[in-house]
Amino acid sequence: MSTMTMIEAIRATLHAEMRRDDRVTVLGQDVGQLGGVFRATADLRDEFGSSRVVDMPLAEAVIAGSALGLAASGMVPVAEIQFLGFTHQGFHQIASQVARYRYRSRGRYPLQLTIRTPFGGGVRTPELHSDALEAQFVQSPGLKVVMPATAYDAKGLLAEAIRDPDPVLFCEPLRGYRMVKGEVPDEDYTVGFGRARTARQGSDVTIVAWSAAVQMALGAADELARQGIDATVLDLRTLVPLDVEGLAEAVAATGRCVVVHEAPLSAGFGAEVVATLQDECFYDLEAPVARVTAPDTPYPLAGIEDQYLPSVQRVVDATIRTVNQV
Amino acid sequence: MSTMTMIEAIRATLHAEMRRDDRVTVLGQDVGQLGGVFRATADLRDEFGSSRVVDMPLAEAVIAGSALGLAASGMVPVAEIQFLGFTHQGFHQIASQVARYRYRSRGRYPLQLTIRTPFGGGVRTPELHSDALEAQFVQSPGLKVVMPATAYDAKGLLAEAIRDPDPVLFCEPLRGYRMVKGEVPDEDYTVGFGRARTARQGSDVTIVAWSAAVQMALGAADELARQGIDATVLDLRTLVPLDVEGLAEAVAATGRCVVVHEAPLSAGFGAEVVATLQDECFYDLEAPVARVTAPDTPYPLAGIEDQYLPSVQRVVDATIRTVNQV
Amino acid sequence: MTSEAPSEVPHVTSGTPLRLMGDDGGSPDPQRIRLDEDGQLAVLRQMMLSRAVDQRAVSLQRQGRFGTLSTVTGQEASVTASAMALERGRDWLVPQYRELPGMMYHGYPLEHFFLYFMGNMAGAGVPDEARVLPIQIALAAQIPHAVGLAWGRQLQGHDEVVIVYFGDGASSEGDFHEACNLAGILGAPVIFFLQDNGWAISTPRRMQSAAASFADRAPGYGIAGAVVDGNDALAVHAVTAEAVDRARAGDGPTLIESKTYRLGPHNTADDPTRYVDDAEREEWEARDPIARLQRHLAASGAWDDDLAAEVERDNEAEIERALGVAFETPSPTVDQIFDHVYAADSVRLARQRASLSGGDR
Amino acid sequence: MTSEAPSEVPHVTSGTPLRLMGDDGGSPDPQRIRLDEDGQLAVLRQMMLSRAVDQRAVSLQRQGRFGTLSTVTGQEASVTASAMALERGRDWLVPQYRELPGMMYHGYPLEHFFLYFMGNMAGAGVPDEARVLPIQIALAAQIPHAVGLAWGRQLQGHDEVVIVYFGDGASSEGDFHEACNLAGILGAPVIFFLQDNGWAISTPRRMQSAAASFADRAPGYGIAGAVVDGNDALAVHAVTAEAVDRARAGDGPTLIESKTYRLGPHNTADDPTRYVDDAEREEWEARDPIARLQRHLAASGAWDDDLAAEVERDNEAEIERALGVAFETPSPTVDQIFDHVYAADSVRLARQRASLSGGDR
Ligand SMILES: Cc1ncc(C[n+]2csc(CCOP(=O)(O)OP(=O)(O)O)c2C)c(N)n1
Ligand SMILES: Cc1ncc(C[n+]2csc(CCOP(=O)(O)OP(=O)(O)O)c2C)c(N)n1
Ligand SMILES: [Mg+2]
Ligand SMILES: [Mg+2]
Repeated sequence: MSTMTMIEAIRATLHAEMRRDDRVTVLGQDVGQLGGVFRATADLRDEFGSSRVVDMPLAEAVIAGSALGLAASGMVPVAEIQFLGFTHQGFHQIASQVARYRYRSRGRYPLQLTIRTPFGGGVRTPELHSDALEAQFVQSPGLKVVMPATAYDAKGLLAEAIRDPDPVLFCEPLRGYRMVKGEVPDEDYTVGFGRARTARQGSDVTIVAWSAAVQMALGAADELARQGIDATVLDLRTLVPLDVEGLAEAVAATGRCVVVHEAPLSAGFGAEVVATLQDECFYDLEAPVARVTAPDTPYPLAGIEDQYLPSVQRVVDATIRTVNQV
Repeated sequence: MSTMTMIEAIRATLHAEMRRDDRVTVLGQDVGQLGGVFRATADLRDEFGSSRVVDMPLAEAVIAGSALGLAASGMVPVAEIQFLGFTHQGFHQIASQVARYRYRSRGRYPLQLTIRTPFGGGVRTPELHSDALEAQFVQSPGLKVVMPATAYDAKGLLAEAIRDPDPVLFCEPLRGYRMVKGEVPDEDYTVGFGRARTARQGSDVTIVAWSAAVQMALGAADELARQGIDATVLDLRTLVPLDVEGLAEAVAATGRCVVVHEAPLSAGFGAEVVATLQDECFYDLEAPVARVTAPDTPYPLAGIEDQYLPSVQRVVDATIRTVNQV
Repeated sequence: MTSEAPSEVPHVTSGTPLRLMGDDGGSPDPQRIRLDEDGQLAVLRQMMLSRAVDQRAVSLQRQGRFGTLSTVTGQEASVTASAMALERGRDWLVPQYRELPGMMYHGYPLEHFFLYFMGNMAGAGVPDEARVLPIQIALAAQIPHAVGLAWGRQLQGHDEVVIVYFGDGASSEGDFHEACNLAGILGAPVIFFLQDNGWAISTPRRMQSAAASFADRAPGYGIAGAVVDGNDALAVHAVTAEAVDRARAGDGPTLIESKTYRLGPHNTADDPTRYVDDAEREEWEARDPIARLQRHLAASGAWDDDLAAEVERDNEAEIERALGVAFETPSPTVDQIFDHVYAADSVRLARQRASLSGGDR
Repeated sequence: MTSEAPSEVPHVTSGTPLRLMGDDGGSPDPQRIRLDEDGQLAVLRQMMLSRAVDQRAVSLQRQGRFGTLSTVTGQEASVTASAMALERGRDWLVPQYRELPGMMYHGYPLEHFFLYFMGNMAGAGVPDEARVLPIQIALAAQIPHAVGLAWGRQLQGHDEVVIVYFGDGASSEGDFHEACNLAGILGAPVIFFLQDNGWAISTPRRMQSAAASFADRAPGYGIAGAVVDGNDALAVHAVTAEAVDRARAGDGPTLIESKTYRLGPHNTADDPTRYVDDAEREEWEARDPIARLQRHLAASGAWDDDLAAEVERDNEAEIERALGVAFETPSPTVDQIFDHVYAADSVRLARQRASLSGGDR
């Protein structure tokens, strides 16, 4: 057991998976010599050589598209797209090609393939580096969408992603890279997909979140506790597959729910959470599920991002309103 | 007043808008000499010449990206992407660039720009031609997303889109091109964005739909009427901007709602409809809002598409369940 | 492997298209021919099978039994002779959608083609022993796949070559550029086989690019380039075989521009009379690649009417067999929608499958 | 205009980079120089201003007053002399993010640059009179925009030229290819100015492409190509001016490869000691483009220490002025989040604006 930041957990997992399976190949911009702009892939090249840790040209579509070909060839690619915002440059390869290749080949070419990509706000990145675009990938069946919030899960979910026979989009919260720390077992383990995690158990209301928003939800829960409101915090961990049952149970238990995400409101994954709850536990809901999200605007420059993003205070306020609703 | 199919209405509108404003320029694959693979742009080149009706090379990103530049130069481009599925090839230009250019330039470069694109199932197209991807664009603030269902609206909304100072993604239902017919005034008119249309007024339940699904909803309403259930059919017409108030009123009036779309369930725009309703008229809802959608799989080959897509029968069944729920 | 760009690249001429069949039956450069008479006959048979399949498929499409499809007619030499320059069972073929005879040569069953165009996903499957990727509908998207495949097989120590097909139209997509550039950096054993058939639906070649030749793009990626008369089966085969040698020897990728012509409509939904003029079509009809190879073989007595009749009978039999299999294959059921989306259904997907299967429409 | 691909394209040499400043102060080809002494001094002043801005911005970044930013250091000749070959107020500049002196020359205010890097959207705005598009963060995405802009201005009957900047890294993106190819077809008046500064963050030029020269890509689009010593202000200016002439005359686009070097880190968050070796950096430091132009002008007596001191004072004053404006500009308020998303707020957006503005957090 060691205490690690998320980025350390990710780095350790990449090392471990490359040792475990020599088909695992890391590719992406600046992943080799530099070890990644956030050093997620540091020292990999020294250990595994430049044919397994490959600096790619600046071209996202061929990073994703050649990863597809590598997987079809029998390798296990772990591609990095430097920021989730730049998956758009390779969107057709990820959403139309990678997601459907098993399907389109009737199982002949399953893709054991992971695309890692950092995202999310709050760390003063330039334009297009912070966007939370996860919902766009949920509308791409065939892909799994994984959003770890803790160092423990970053390791367990990344190991699972690399070993999973299906393609996985693995989104890493920039804000969590160095700020989120936790206990991480040294031994091998995986965290299965499709199982939400109860990050905090409460009885009055359920706050649903994923990725960096989980920390925010926990912060809000602490503040709410001081005000006498006892909140469950449910970390979805994977959006696809969605833990439909775990979600419904956690919300049915309290009858009230707030969902938090960094993406804009309209058609964000929060909408799916509400729609699912409404379908699964309509009669348990004592108040409308509140959504605390960014507004329907592009991500602004850093000088105003704190007002743009959901905050602990906004989660607290929305939760109090939800709890007080009769 | 003439009776027109949707494709005729679209063609007539393109002619009219090009006559009205000589900045309007049509560009896309096969739009010139051929007049479009569905003949939406037929005869435009003869009338307006090859510098205003431009056959583009086979490259979606530069179709969208050069349309951005054309708009910045003072032209009014109307670009065609041959099928919505191929917007993925230019997704970065549409979702990250076109959508944000006004914002990123603080209003210096607003984009009076329309991207027309057909989509949707039921007409036996090859793979990747039928996908309903509208929800992916709703998570791109700055863009408007318009989904006409009738010939009248196709004309009025397309004229509005071309004249609107903001970029518009204008999605045309393949199934409606020749099957949907209606009265279309010969004179100039526009249909404003953000106002849902009551396609049928009923009292028991509200069926919400857009694009080709509106016809399906109307078919279901006819059948339901025979079974003694009186349904409102609400056609959203534009997903961005969303007629939040019109939607809430139409559903509050009946207390029950079914939403229908061709896209897969998870994170489809139906989720946003449910979430919005849940927020706007929670206490009016007497039963959970049902979603009738495609399943969470890629669009299959044509031999099985009728089972894949929502159908009149599935809408009828879901509506009956919703109405009977106590 | 990726750390050094190859220093010397063998630049194949990108000027006049290579021809190896003279109009008179002789060859301007007989030394370069890599197919003996049997090999030439094998290519011809495969080309003729392709033409026969096209004719049958179009008629079945007209009867409403097949969906929209694109024929190979006019491009048989380009597709077939190139695919047959690779080793079946060893090398790999990555198609766009107009390469049936090449796919078949490498083991994709004709009945799958029929099933695919009947809208049955069973046709999308590729048998395990066939080294063929699925038909590609999104133009140019397959080119990066081919580079990854070639790279991955090489990383695993195999000396296999990958050929990837695409059109003049597809070459305008960003994927083409990104893939060629990566292949150049990696020195991957891949052949970019660009079929310039004159048209991308209604868009003529001259409106697709101002480049004098598509092969002129090769130096911009540090890879070899070649231009070939795509209706000359022997030249297509030779140029491709040379590219295979180069790739196998570790000398990296080649971009081959095959100048050919689409003799029919773009697909069965298209009406080329709207954009092609008769003179152009007739000019190319006179260069029909099948008739041309037949003339070449007939000149040396290797081809005659009897043989033609025999080949036609064989082809008919093969088509009947495959159609039989296709028509006997059960229509798709709801499970086809759900199978192979993931290795296993999620809770939600299992519910959706049950719901759609259970008549709970 | 789009119906015929240009038949003859003036292929500028893509071999050895053009140099017009000899090491001794003379010129290997004085006839080709297009800047008189005043012009050269104007370029030098702008280059020196850029360097001074870089130094100040980096120190403000270290103090936490600016966000992450990329300097122009080492590339001043490449950016400045090319931008100044276009006519201010008539022609257009489309930047990536490393072209401050060029943007400033064409009217983008220095205070906007400061505001942008303070995270204030006010800095993203471009004054109406400046013919400059916004800074681009998504690499290569601006290249299609530039083609559309050039095309659109031409359609409207203006004879204006557009220059678009991008890096060796960005040239690997599909957008580069699609844009160059379209420009070739249209014969659009656009100059593709590729700055090969040796690196894309940590990725060296040789791992970006196996092409011997990026300008070798021009024939593949039927456009003109040129290679220039990017640290030679006179050569950069001349090559660009020739491309402007060509574009203005209706002879279409040019791809210019400017060979220069990024002397600092990629941006203020980068640590190049992880990947650049000292020898390489020192070699390029010796070719510093500012010192080089100063030596050239000093040789003819047009530059001396007094003038240098004066220019430095002027630059300091300009920086102080712009910083003053930037620091006095109010911090962004919530309205900045909502303004300019659309021409007018939707019902939903108006509610969100009210909610965020109203302290209803
Ligand atoms: C990315 C993408 N854009 C558009 C289309 C629609 N489309 C299908 S075939 C075709 C023309 C293809 O031309 P070419 O690449 O030359 O191949 P050919 O059909 O001539 O063999 C087009 C535009 C598509 N399938 N994929
Ligand atoms: C589409 C896209 N992918 C990745 C990045 C991240 N990124 C920012 S700068 C950079 C390197 C750019 O290199 P180059 O184009 O040579 O320009 P330079 O910085 O050298 O001027 C990368 C990879 C980005 N901004 N945009
Ligand atoms: Mg073609
Ligand atoms: Mg660079």
